[in-house]
Amino acid sequence: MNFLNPEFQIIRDKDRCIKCGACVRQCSYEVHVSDKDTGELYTNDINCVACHRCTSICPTRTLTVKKNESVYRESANWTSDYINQIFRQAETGGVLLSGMSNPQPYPIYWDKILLNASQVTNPSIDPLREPMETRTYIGAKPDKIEFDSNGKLKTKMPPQVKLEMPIMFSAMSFGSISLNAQKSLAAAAQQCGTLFNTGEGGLHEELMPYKDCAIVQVASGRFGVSKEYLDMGRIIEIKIGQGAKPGIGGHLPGEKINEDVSKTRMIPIGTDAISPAPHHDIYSIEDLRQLVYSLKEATNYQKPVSVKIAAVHNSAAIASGIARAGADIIVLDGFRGGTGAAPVRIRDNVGIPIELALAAVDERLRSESLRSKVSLIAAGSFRNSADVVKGIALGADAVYIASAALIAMGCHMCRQCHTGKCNWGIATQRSDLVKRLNPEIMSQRAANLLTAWNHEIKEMLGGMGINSIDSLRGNRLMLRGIGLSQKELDILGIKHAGE
Amino acid sequence: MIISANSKHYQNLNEDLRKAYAKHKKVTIKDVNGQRYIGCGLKGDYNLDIFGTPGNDLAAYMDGPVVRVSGNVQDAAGNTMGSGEITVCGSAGDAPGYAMRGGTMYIKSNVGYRCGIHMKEYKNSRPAIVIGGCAGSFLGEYMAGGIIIILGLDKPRDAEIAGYRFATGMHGGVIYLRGGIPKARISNEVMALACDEDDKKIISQYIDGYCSRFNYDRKDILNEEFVKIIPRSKRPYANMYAYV
Amino acid sequence: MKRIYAREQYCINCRLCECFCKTAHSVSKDIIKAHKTEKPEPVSRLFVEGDNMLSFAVNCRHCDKPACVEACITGAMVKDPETGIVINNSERCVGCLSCVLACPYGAVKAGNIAYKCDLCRGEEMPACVKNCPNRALIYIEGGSER
Amino acid sequence: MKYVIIGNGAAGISAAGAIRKHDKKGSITVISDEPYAAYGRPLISYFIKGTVTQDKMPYKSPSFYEDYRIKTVFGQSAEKIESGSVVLNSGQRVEFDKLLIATGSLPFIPPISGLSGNPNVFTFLKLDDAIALKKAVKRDSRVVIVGGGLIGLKAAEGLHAICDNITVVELADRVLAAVIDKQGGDIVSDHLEKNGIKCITGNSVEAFNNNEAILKNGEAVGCDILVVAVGVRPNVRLAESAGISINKGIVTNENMQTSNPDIYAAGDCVESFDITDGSKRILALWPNAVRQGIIAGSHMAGGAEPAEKGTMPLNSVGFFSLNVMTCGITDPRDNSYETIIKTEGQKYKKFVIKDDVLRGFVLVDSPHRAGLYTALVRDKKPLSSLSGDITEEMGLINFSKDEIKKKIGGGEIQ
Repeated sequence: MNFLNPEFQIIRDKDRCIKCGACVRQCSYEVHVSDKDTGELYTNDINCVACHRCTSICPTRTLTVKKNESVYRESANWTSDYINQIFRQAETGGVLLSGMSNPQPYPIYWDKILLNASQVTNPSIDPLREPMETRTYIGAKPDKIEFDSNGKLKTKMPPQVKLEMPIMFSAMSFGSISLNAQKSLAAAAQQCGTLFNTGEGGLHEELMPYKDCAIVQVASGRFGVSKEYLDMGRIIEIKIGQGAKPGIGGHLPGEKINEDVSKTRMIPIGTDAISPAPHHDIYSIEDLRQLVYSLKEATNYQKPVSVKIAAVHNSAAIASGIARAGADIIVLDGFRGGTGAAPVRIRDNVGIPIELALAAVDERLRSESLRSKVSLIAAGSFRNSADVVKGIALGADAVYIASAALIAMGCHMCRQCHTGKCNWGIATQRSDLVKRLNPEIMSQRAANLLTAWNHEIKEMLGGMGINSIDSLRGNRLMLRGIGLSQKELDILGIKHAGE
Repeated sequence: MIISANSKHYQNLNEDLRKAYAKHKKVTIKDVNGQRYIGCGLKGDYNLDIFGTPGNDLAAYMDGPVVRVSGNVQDAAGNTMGSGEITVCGSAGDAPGYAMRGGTMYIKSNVGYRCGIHMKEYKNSRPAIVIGGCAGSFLGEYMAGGIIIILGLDKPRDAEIAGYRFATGMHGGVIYLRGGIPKARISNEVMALACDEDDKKIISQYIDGYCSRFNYDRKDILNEEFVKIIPRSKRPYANMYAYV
Repeated sequence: MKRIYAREQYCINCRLCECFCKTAHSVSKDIIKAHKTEKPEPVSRLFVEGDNMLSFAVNCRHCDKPACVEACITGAMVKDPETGIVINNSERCVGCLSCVLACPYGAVKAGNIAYKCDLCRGEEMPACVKNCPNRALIYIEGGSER
Repeated sequence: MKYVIIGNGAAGISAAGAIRKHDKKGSITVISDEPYAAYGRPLISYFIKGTVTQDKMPYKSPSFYEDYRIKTVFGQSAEKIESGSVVLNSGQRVEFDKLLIATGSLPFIPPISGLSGNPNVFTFLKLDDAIALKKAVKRDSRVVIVGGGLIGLKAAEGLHAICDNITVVELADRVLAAVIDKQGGDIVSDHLEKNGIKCITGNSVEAFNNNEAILKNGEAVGCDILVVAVGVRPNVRLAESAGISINKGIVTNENMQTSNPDIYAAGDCVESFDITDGSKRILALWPNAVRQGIIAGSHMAGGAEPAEKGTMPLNSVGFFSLNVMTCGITDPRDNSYETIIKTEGQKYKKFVIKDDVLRGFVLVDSPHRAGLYTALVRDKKPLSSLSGDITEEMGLINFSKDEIKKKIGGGEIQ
C-alpha cells in the first residue's frame, strides 16, 4: 500500500492525442505508458514530478499537468507536503533529499526593493544612443595607484578579470549537471565575455577550449584538482559553503560516477564522491589563508583566488576574515541558491537571504576599509535583471546565476536533480537523457538570456541617469524599501519608499 | 645548485627556486626554517633536497619531482600531490598527503592527525604513504583510494599504531597496519582482513623503498604480520536518503 | 545539393519527425487530421530506428546514382536533374517495390506503392528538420553521395 | 561522333541518356523494331489488367528524345551489322562510329505441337504481344499459360482481370523456379490459387489443338488461348552478323565493350557475371540492363562510369498484393550454405549464408527495408560485424556506430 497521494494529475485530451508515443519515450519517470496490445496511452500520475517534458514535446499539445485535485483535508499547519514527507520517511527511514532551491515562502527582499529613476534633474540616459558601460573587472584593487613620470602605471596590479557584464554562471559541477549542460554554459560564457564555474568536479577535456572563461573550484574533496586544472582556470575558487546547504558537504552518489565523470573527477567509476562540509585542513582564518596562498603559489600569483561561503548569520565577520586571509574575491551565496541535491531540512531552514547578507558584508568591509581589497560576488537566486541591479546597488561587484541559466536551457524547476533522471538532460548523467540537451541550441539560449539581461541592466542604469555599472555599485541611494520594517531597512542600508 | 633559505620570506624563496629550476634539474635548499609552500605546484622531473624544517604545504599540488627532507616537515606536506615522491627523514605534522592522487610519501617516523585523508586513486595513478612510526587520530579519513602503510617502529609499549576515529568514512583504497590495531579503534565503515599474496607483494615493495631510504633491515620490519583495512562499501552512504 | 543529415548524438527518439513528415504529406496538412481522420492515411517518408539509448532518423540520401531509380520499371522514380531530388511519382508507381529492394539504406518505404522522402518538394526547410526539437536533423549543403 | 543504339529498352534508353551526358554534340540514333517510345516492359501485365493505360507506358517523359536530341528509327528492324553501319530491313544503312547492341531477348518457344502459325498462340514480352492478347482474350476464354516463371505469372495476374479461366502449367516442381525455392514458390502458387488462378506444376504442355492443351501426363486442359512464357533467350542474331564473340550471350569487358572495340552491348542480350555464385550467365533483369546501359553509354562517349564488377539476380514482384523479393542464391545446391527460414502466416523469409556472408534471400510479404539485405549481399558484408538478429529485423541499427554515423550523417559523402 502506498500512502502517498499523487502531487500532480495529467490530463490527456483524447481528441487531440495522435498516439505518437513521444510522451512515453520522453518520460524518464515512467509516467506515460503505452499499452502493448492496444496502443492506448495511460498515465501513472504518482510518478509525475511536473517537469513538463511531455507537455513540451507533445506535437499536438494534448497534455496538461495539473495539481492533483484530490487533496488531504486542508490545514495551514499540516500541509500535504509535510504529510507526504512523513510518509516517505516512515517508509524509508531516510534523510529527505531534494534538488534546486529553497521553495519556502520566506520574504524575498528583491521584491520589496524599488529602483530609482531620474526625472528632470540629472536626466536619464538613453542607452540606445549613449554608450553604457556594464563591463566589470573583478579581483583585488590596490589601495592607491601610482604613475611614473611618463604616466605609466607603477603600481603592480593584482590579477584582474574582465567581464563584459556583471553576471557569471555559478558553480555547477560535471556530475551534478551533464557535460552538455556545462558545455552550453561554457560556450555561452565565451560568447558573452563572462565566466562559467566548473564546480568541484574537474574540467572535462572537451571543455578545454573554454578554459579562458572557466572558474575552477577547489573544495574539501579536491575532486579533479591537479596542477593543470589550477593552471587552466581564469579564477580559482575555494568552496567553503553553498547557500542551499550551509554547513553541509557535497555528496555525488556513485551511480552518477560514470566513465566520463570518473575521468574528470579522477576517481573510480561508481564510487561515491564525498566532499565533507569542512575542509579538514581549515579550522581558522589562518588555515584558510594557507590554502589561499598555496593556490597563489601554485599558480605564481597569476590569477585571483576566490572564496565562496554560504550566507549565514555571521557572514559579515567571516567575510572580513576572508578578505584578511588574502582572497581576491568573496562569493556570498544566499539561502535561496540552488543545488543538485541537499537535505530538505537544511535547504529549507539554514542560512539567510542574500539581500541581507550582501548588504551586511558590504557594509562591514567598507567600515573596515577592506572593500577594495576584494571583489564581492553575490549568488543565490538572481531571477531577473532587476535583481541584478538591486544586488549591485547593495554592494555586489557582480552576481552569479545558475538556476536562471538552467531554466533558459529547459529546466522547469521540478526539483528532481538528485534523482539523476532529469528529463531535460541537465541534472543527469544518463546518456539517453544527456543527449536531449544539444549545446548548439542551449548555449545560444543561455547567451540570449545574458544578452537580454545586459540590455535591461543598461535600460535601468539609463533610467537612473547612470552610464556605468561602477557608479551603481553600493549606490544604495538608488534603492527604496517597500513594506519593510525599520530593522530590515537598517540592515539593507536603504530608506523606505517615499523617504 | 644550492639555495640558502635562512630567513627569506617564502615568496622570495619560491621565486629563487623557480629561477633555479629554469636552469637546473637538481636544487638543494639549506637552512630551511619554516618557509611554507616550498615546491608548491612544481611540475617536471626535478630533484629537491631540503635541509632544515620546511613549513606547511610542502610540495602541495606537486606533479613529478623527487623531494627529500633531512628533518621534520610541518602540516599538509604533499597536499593534493599529483605524482612524484617525498621522503621525510623525520616526522610529519598534520594532514600529510591530503587528497593525494598519485606519487609516494615515505615518512621515517610519526605523522600527526588526519594523515592521508581524502586520498584518491584513478586508474594507474595510485598514491601511497609509508609511515615508519605511528599516526595521530583520523588516519585515512574519507580515504577514497590509494595505499597507506603504517609500520609502528619504535612504538611506545602502551601506545596504539594509529589514533582515534581511524579510517572514518573510508570508501576506497587500503591501509596496511603492521601488527594490527584493536577493533574498537576502527570505524564502522571498514573491516580488517588478513593479507593475501597480492597484499604481501605490495607491502614488500614499499618496505624495500622504506628500508633503502632510511637504512632499515627488511627482516626487522617483516617480523610482524600486517593487517589489511579496507572499506565495506564504496558507497558508504548510499541508503541514507529518501527522495522527495 | 542540400540534404538531410541525421546526428544520432542528438536524436532523442521522440519521433516527431515522423509525425511532421506524415502531416506534410497529408492532404489537410493538419497534424491531428493527418493522424486521426484522413483517408487514405498519409505516410511518413522517414522513420526513426533504435531506442532511447541510440536512435536516428533514416531518410532518403538522394544519391547521385540512385539505385532506386535504376531499379524502377515504370519511370516513376526519377532524379530531378536540376534539384537532384529523387521523387517517386505516385501516379505512375505500380508498387512492384523494386526500389525498396534496391535501396542500400533501406530508405524507401514499402506500401501499396513505394513512398519516399521528397525533401518536401522545394520547401525551404523539410518538415522533419524544421520540427526536430533537438536539431538532430540538419538540412545542409553536402558533397555527392554514392 | 555518330552513336547508334539498336534497341529501345532499358539498356538502350539508359545508354542514350548517358551518351548525351558526356557528349553534347554527337548524333545519337536509336533503332527499334517496335513503334513505341521506350516503355517499361514489365508493365505489359499492368496494361492488360488496365491499371496502366497505354499512354502511361512510356518510361521517359514525352519530350525525352527531343530534349536529348535523339534520332529515332522506330518500327524498323536492324538486319545486319557490317563495316561501320547497321543495315535496316528497308535496306537503308545507318552509319556509326560507336554502336550499342541492346537487342534484349526473344521468347523461347518450346517444341509444342500445334503452335506454328496458330493465331491463338501468344508470347508475352512486348507491348504488341499484350495488345494482341488483350484483344483476343474474352471473359470466358480458357487461357493456358505455359511457364510459371515471372513472365508467365505476371501474365496470369494481368489476364485474371479480364478473364475467369486461367491455368498456369510449369514444368518444375514449383512456380518461379528460376528465382525461388520450393517453400517460397508454393506460397506464391497457393496465393494465386486463392485468387482464382490454377497452377499445375511438374507438368508441361505437349500439344495444343485450339480446344485443349494436352499435358505431358496425358491430361487435357480446356484451352482456347495458349500463352507461351517458358523463358527468354538472348537476342544475339545481329551480334553474330557483326562477328563479335558470343558465349551464353554477347561477351563484353567490364565497360560493356565487345570484342569489336567500336561495338558495345548491354542488357538482356549480354552475358553477365553473377557475383553471388561466380557464374557467367544471362541475367535478364531491369536494373542490370539500366546499369549496363549507363556504363556502355558513358564509355562510348569517352566517359568514365565505374566499371561493371558484376551483378546479381534481384527480383521484386507482386501478385495480387503479395510481394515477392528474391536476391542472389535462394536455393543452394550443396550443404556448404546455411539457410535460416522465418515464417509467419504468408510471410516467408529465407536467408542463405556462407562463410559469414549473406549470399541470397527470399522475402515473401516482407518487403520492409529489403534493400539493406541486398546491400549485404552486394557488399559481401561479414555478418559477424553486425549486431542483433538480422533475420528478425534489419535496420541501420545493426551496423556499428561508426558505420551508422557515415550512413546517416553524410559520412559517405565523397
